[in-house]
Amino acid sequence: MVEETVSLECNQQIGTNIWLMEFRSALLASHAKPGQFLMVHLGERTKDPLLRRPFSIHGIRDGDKVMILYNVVGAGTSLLSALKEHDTISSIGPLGNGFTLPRPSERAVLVGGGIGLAPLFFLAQALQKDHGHTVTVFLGFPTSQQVVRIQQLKDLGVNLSLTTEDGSLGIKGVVTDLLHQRLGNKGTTKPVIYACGPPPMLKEVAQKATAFNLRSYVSLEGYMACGLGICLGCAVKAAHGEGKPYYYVCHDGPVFPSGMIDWEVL
Amino acid sequence: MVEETVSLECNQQIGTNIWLMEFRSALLASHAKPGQFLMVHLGERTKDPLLRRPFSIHGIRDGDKVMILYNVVGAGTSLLSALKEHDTISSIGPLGNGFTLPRPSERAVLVGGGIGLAPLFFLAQALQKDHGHTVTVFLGFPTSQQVVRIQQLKDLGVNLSLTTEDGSLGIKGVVTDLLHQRLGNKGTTKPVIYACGPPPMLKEVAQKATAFNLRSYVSLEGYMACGLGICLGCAVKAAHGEGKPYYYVCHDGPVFPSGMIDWEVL
Amino acid sequence: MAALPDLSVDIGGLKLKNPVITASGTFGYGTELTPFFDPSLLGAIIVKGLSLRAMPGNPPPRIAETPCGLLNSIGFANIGIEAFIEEKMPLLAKIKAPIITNIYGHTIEEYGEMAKRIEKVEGIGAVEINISCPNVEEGGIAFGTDPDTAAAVTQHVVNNTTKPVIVKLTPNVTDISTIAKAVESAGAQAVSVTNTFLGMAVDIATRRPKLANMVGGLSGPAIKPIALYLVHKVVAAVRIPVIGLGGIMDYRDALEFLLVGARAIQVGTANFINPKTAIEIVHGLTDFCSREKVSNINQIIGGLKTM
Amino acid sequence: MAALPDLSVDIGGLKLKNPVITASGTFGYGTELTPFFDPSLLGAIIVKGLSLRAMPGNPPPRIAETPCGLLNSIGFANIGIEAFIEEKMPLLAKIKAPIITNIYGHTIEEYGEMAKRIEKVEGIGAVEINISCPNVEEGGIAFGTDPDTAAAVTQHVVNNTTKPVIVKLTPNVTDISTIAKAVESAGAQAVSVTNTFLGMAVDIATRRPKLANMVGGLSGPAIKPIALYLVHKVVAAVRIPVIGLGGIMDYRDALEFLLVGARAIQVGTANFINPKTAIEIVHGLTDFCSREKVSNINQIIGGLKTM
Ligand SMILES: Cc1cc2nc3c(=O)[nH]c(=O)nc-3n(C[C@H](O)[C@H](O)[C@H](O)COP(=O)(O)OP(=O)(O)OC[C@H]3O[C@@H](n4cnc5c(N)ncnc54)[C@H](O)[C@@H]3O)c2cc1C
Ligand SMILES: Cc1cc2nc3c(=O)[nH]c(=O)nc-3n(C[C@H](O)[C@H](O)[C@H](O)COP(=O)(O)OP(=O)(O)OC[C@H]3O[C@@H](n4cnc5c(N)ncnc54)[C@H](O)[C@@H]3O)c2cc1C
Ligand SMILES: Cc1cc2nc3c(=O)[nH]c(=O)nc-3n(C[C@H](O)[C@H](O)[C@H](O)COP(=O)(O)O)c2cc1C
Ligand SMILES: Cc1cc2nc3c(=O)[nH]c(=O)nc-3n(C[C@H](O)[C@H](O)[C@H](O)COP(=O)(O)O)c2cc1C
Ligand code: FES
Ligand code: FES
Repeated sequence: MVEETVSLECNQQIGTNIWLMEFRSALLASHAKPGQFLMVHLGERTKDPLLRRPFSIHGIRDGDKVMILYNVVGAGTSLLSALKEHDTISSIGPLGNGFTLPRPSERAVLVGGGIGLAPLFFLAQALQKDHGHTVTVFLGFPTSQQVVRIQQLKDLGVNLSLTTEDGSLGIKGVVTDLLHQRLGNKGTTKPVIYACGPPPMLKEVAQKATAFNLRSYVSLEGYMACGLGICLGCAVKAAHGEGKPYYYVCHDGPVFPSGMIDWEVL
Repeated sequence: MVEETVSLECNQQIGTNIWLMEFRSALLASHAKPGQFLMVHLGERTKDPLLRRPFSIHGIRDGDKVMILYNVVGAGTSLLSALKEHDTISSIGPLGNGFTLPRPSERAVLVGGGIGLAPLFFLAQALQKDHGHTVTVFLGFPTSQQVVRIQQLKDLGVNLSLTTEDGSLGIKGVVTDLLHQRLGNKGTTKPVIYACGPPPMLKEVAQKATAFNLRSYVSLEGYMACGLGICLGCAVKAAHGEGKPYYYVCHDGPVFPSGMIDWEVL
Repeated sequence: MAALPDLSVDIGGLKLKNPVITASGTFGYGTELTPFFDPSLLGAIIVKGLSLRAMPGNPPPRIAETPCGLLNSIGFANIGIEAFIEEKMPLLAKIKAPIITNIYGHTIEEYGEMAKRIEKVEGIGAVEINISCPNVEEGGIAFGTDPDTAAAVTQHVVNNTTKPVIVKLTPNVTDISTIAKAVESAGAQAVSVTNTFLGMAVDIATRRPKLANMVGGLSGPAIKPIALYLVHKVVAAVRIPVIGLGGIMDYRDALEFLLVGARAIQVGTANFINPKTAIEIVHGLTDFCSREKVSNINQIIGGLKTM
Repeated sequence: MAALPDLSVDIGGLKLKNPVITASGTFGYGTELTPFFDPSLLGAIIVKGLSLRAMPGNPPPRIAETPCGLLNSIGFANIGIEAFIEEKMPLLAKIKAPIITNIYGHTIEEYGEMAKRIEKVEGIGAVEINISCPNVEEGGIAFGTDPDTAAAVTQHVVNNTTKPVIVKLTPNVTDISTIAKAVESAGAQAVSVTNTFLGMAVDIATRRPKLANMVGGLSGPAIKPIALYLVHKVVAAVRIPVIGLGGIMDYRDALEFLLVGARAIQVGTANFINPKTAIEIVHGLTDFCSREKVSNINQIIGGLKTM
């Protein structure tokens, strides 16, 4: 975990409200694990918005280029999107625990909803390149304009299926439909599930995992003030019997085995 | 007085902490008078700094390009300096009263300290181009790195003399030395004085004007929240006998006949 | 086309076509911003605070910026109630929105005196009593921190006018509910929450306060969360309408105040930054209601879900 | 080379090598930020507020951002004083800066009980009493708004420890001077000014409060001008040292508090945004003093020019 001031190599809009940012960091490129995140400062010139913003590491490119894939949803991400090449930002990372990789014998199914694709790309990179796993990726988006990074995913050699809610691309429906179908296929071996997306989607993934008795890891979001384990802001309710009332997303997560979380209140 | 969203044509550093900004506005170019100012918004993406910032109109170029010359001194001007070509800002103007031009028979002496040069350039433009006056410009700067816009002033055909406090360019000293010398020259006709710069400089100009019984106009600064005459923030103490305790820089100024101001408390 | 949502609200008998009011001291004497929009389109206009006699205001610097905030120590610079009635009212009377005068007295009697003079003036829809101005030596905030004094001032004004009386509360108290209840009992038809917070700033280069008056009143987005909490608290304490203000910059901020129960809102500091703020909030609320299928703004007011 | 300026200050008998302290609840249990700098270089470290027994804290969302501010309703989540002493103190004892425990009790007796337990623990330099936490149902802020109760809590803690006792005041009162004087008389060796301001925020999309707890405490740059004013006011009211805090982001902010008379300052929310803030303030103050030829920081403290 270090604080680095990095200079942007690129910061481009690649979909409706979706941007891709890239900067060089030898340290992150060599030390970061898929699922870990960064706390990004929005610039020295203003105190509003005040807090850093958490972003997953989207992937590593060309050896030492770190990518962030982000949705412009509010003031902070809007400020980020205004940054140009050569502008500098301060980033703290890598933070959090990252995904537990599957055992060599296991298959991995990655399930992403919308911008939940962000950390899964990095995971797919790691699984394909370093470990040679068979990787299946299911992605769901509201509409085709938000479907991004597909070619790059395909280039990794994963099995990719898509849904859009309006049917403008891929299968019409939501991404958990794909998961349901896949798990229904009697013949195939039990996969490990890795999911990131909106809470209702994660909840459904967690239920499926329980129903099918699968290991599943979910990457959660939470309102974070620090990302460093010192503010205790990012609480999520732990499942009954975990021995503690809350987990902290930045410190205990952001990736959790889905059984650790109390999905009733999420 | 209108609110316009303008797109920057250029925003460049031209000296130590000194920047020149340019944007097109047919309205300002045709309606603004020298000495008038704009209230510039620092961008929609942040609320800090909160207030607009006042800047004199530095001049008009190529028909409809409006120039602002500014010193980067704090958070607001630092944000401005980060804007790039094609970025947009909101400006309200033209505001304030502007300089009262000399009668055709009168000579004008413009006295500028540091960034006080900003409104004087526009005044020189107007005096030379539209009225064919004989214009003398005295400028003082701390050091040569802050001496900017000299060639452009010369191109207007004014008589220009310079001081720097460290003697690195022009005459070593302060700009009021030049004024003192000029006023000492018995032969020449009495000029009208136009001054902009730090308060101590303006105070000295005002004293000289009184001593030599000259008309003199000073452009004042003041802390402004609105620039529109509604906050009553920008008070300056009126001279005794003015019939009111305070003038308001945005509404009654920013240009004042120097006799209207109580220089004791400025 | 669907009918436009009904934004009208009732503040202690005063009918407003929409809940957007300009705050005292931030909209001049009411007509300065007409180059930007027609003030007749607003719910109401509260003019610069007035005192019995003209006041010069404090020496400069009178304002200082703080993070997302503005400190001011204008010191109640104003032309006095008589000059206002004679010089400003004729123009203001043409505006088709109620004009509300904000009055400030050095003594309880002065408040009553001013209420009397206003009583006869046509076009003035209500009186807002400022018992919370931090920028003057006597009176002002002192009246606003003690429930008994606040009630006495209110009562005195109520006795001297038939117009609705709105009391503007100070946030600089331990329990704003007590003060709100006291002025309600004394006959106030509404309360405005909140005036500015006492604050200061120091210039480290000169080692002097940034305001000549040392202390000033803090306004702007910085105070919004505190103001919102105070409005929430007062709404729970009184039955009269609460007008919410403090840091409102756009219709979203306005909605936050309406949701916690403010019957109307005031726009202050935002007028300085974007002179069209008030009218943009009117439009923003209209669009929001249309989008969310809210036919009447009263369905939003107090609509905070808490379970 | 000129000698380094002397930044050391004395807080009620506790010697600090510099006036920079980390604020409770914003620096974890003291060692979390060691990857960024060595906490031994700070004046002192105040750890996360502790209660007699572990507390789970409030349900999420616990934080919400506001303009230049942070609302939190952590709800005093902590491991309890015993676990702190056993699990955290061994590591903390290695830090070469005084550790100050921040304690919070549901009853006056609990405060005394905690003071007693801390009394025997080596490495704890002082006790800061939190009578101003807005995020819990019982006790907390209620203790801090009434001078008599504040004094009673203080007295009880003072009677149960020989360590310096610092009382952390709440800003949510009409007259903070009265409270400050009351705890001074009750034996407090210093006061910290200020804890957070009560505030709230509403999500207009869901029409719900942004905090599950509805109300939270506001911190960060937004509150700086109010905090500075309160420090100024308390400095004038008491003789014991005042520790200033509220929105300090850099050494310039710290200087503002020192100039109005704070003997030391605390860094809170800023730790989240730049974890090196505290150490950068130490360096900034050192450089400032060198530049301005100030040999001892005490020449700055209270050095505001007001004429
Ligand atoms: C560990 C982690 C990793 C993340 N990775 C990514 C990523 O790779 N790409 C990406 O686009 N986003 C990611 N996010 C979410 C991202 O941090 C927020 O979208 C961003 O902070 C919003 O900032 P803003 O100022 O633009 O929006 P705001 O104005 O702060 O908020 C806009 C809207 O988003 C909601 N929101 C904001 N922050 C959060 C949050 N932390 N959790 C839930 N809802 C929130 C708000 O309630 C509001 O409705 C991640 C969050 C976490 C905690
Ligand atoms: C009518 C008018 C015309 C102006 N024209 C120009 C111009 O053409 N070019 C230019 O560079 N500047 C001009 N100024 C000054 C300019 O507005 C300020 O420098 C700017 O607002 C500073 O903003 P900031 O956020 O960068 O600095 P801040 O962080 O706000 O302040 C930095 C320093 O500048 C001082 N300062 C800031 N604003 C003012 C002010 N209004 N009066 C006096 N001191 C101030 C502060 O006390 C502080 O010491 C003008 C001011 C006025 C009132
Ligand atoms: C420059 C200025 C002048 C003000 N003058 C008055 C006044 O005369 N009377 C009054 O009751 N409030 C006055 N106020 C307070 C505002 O009406 C309002 O209560 C406060 O600014 C909070 O709202 P805001 O954050 O939207 O500005 C003034 C505020 C400012 C910034
Ligand atoms: C997330 C968070 C947790 C806090 N926890 C405590 C606490 O346990 N005890 C306490 O006395 N103050 C607590 N505070 C208040 C801070 O110590 C400090 O008084 C306040 O944040 C103002 O300072 P700042 O603006 O520098 O943050 C907390 C503040 C925050 C933001
Ligand atoms: S974000 Fe601060 S503890 Fe997790
Ligand atoms: S700046 Fe507001 S009245 Fe002049």
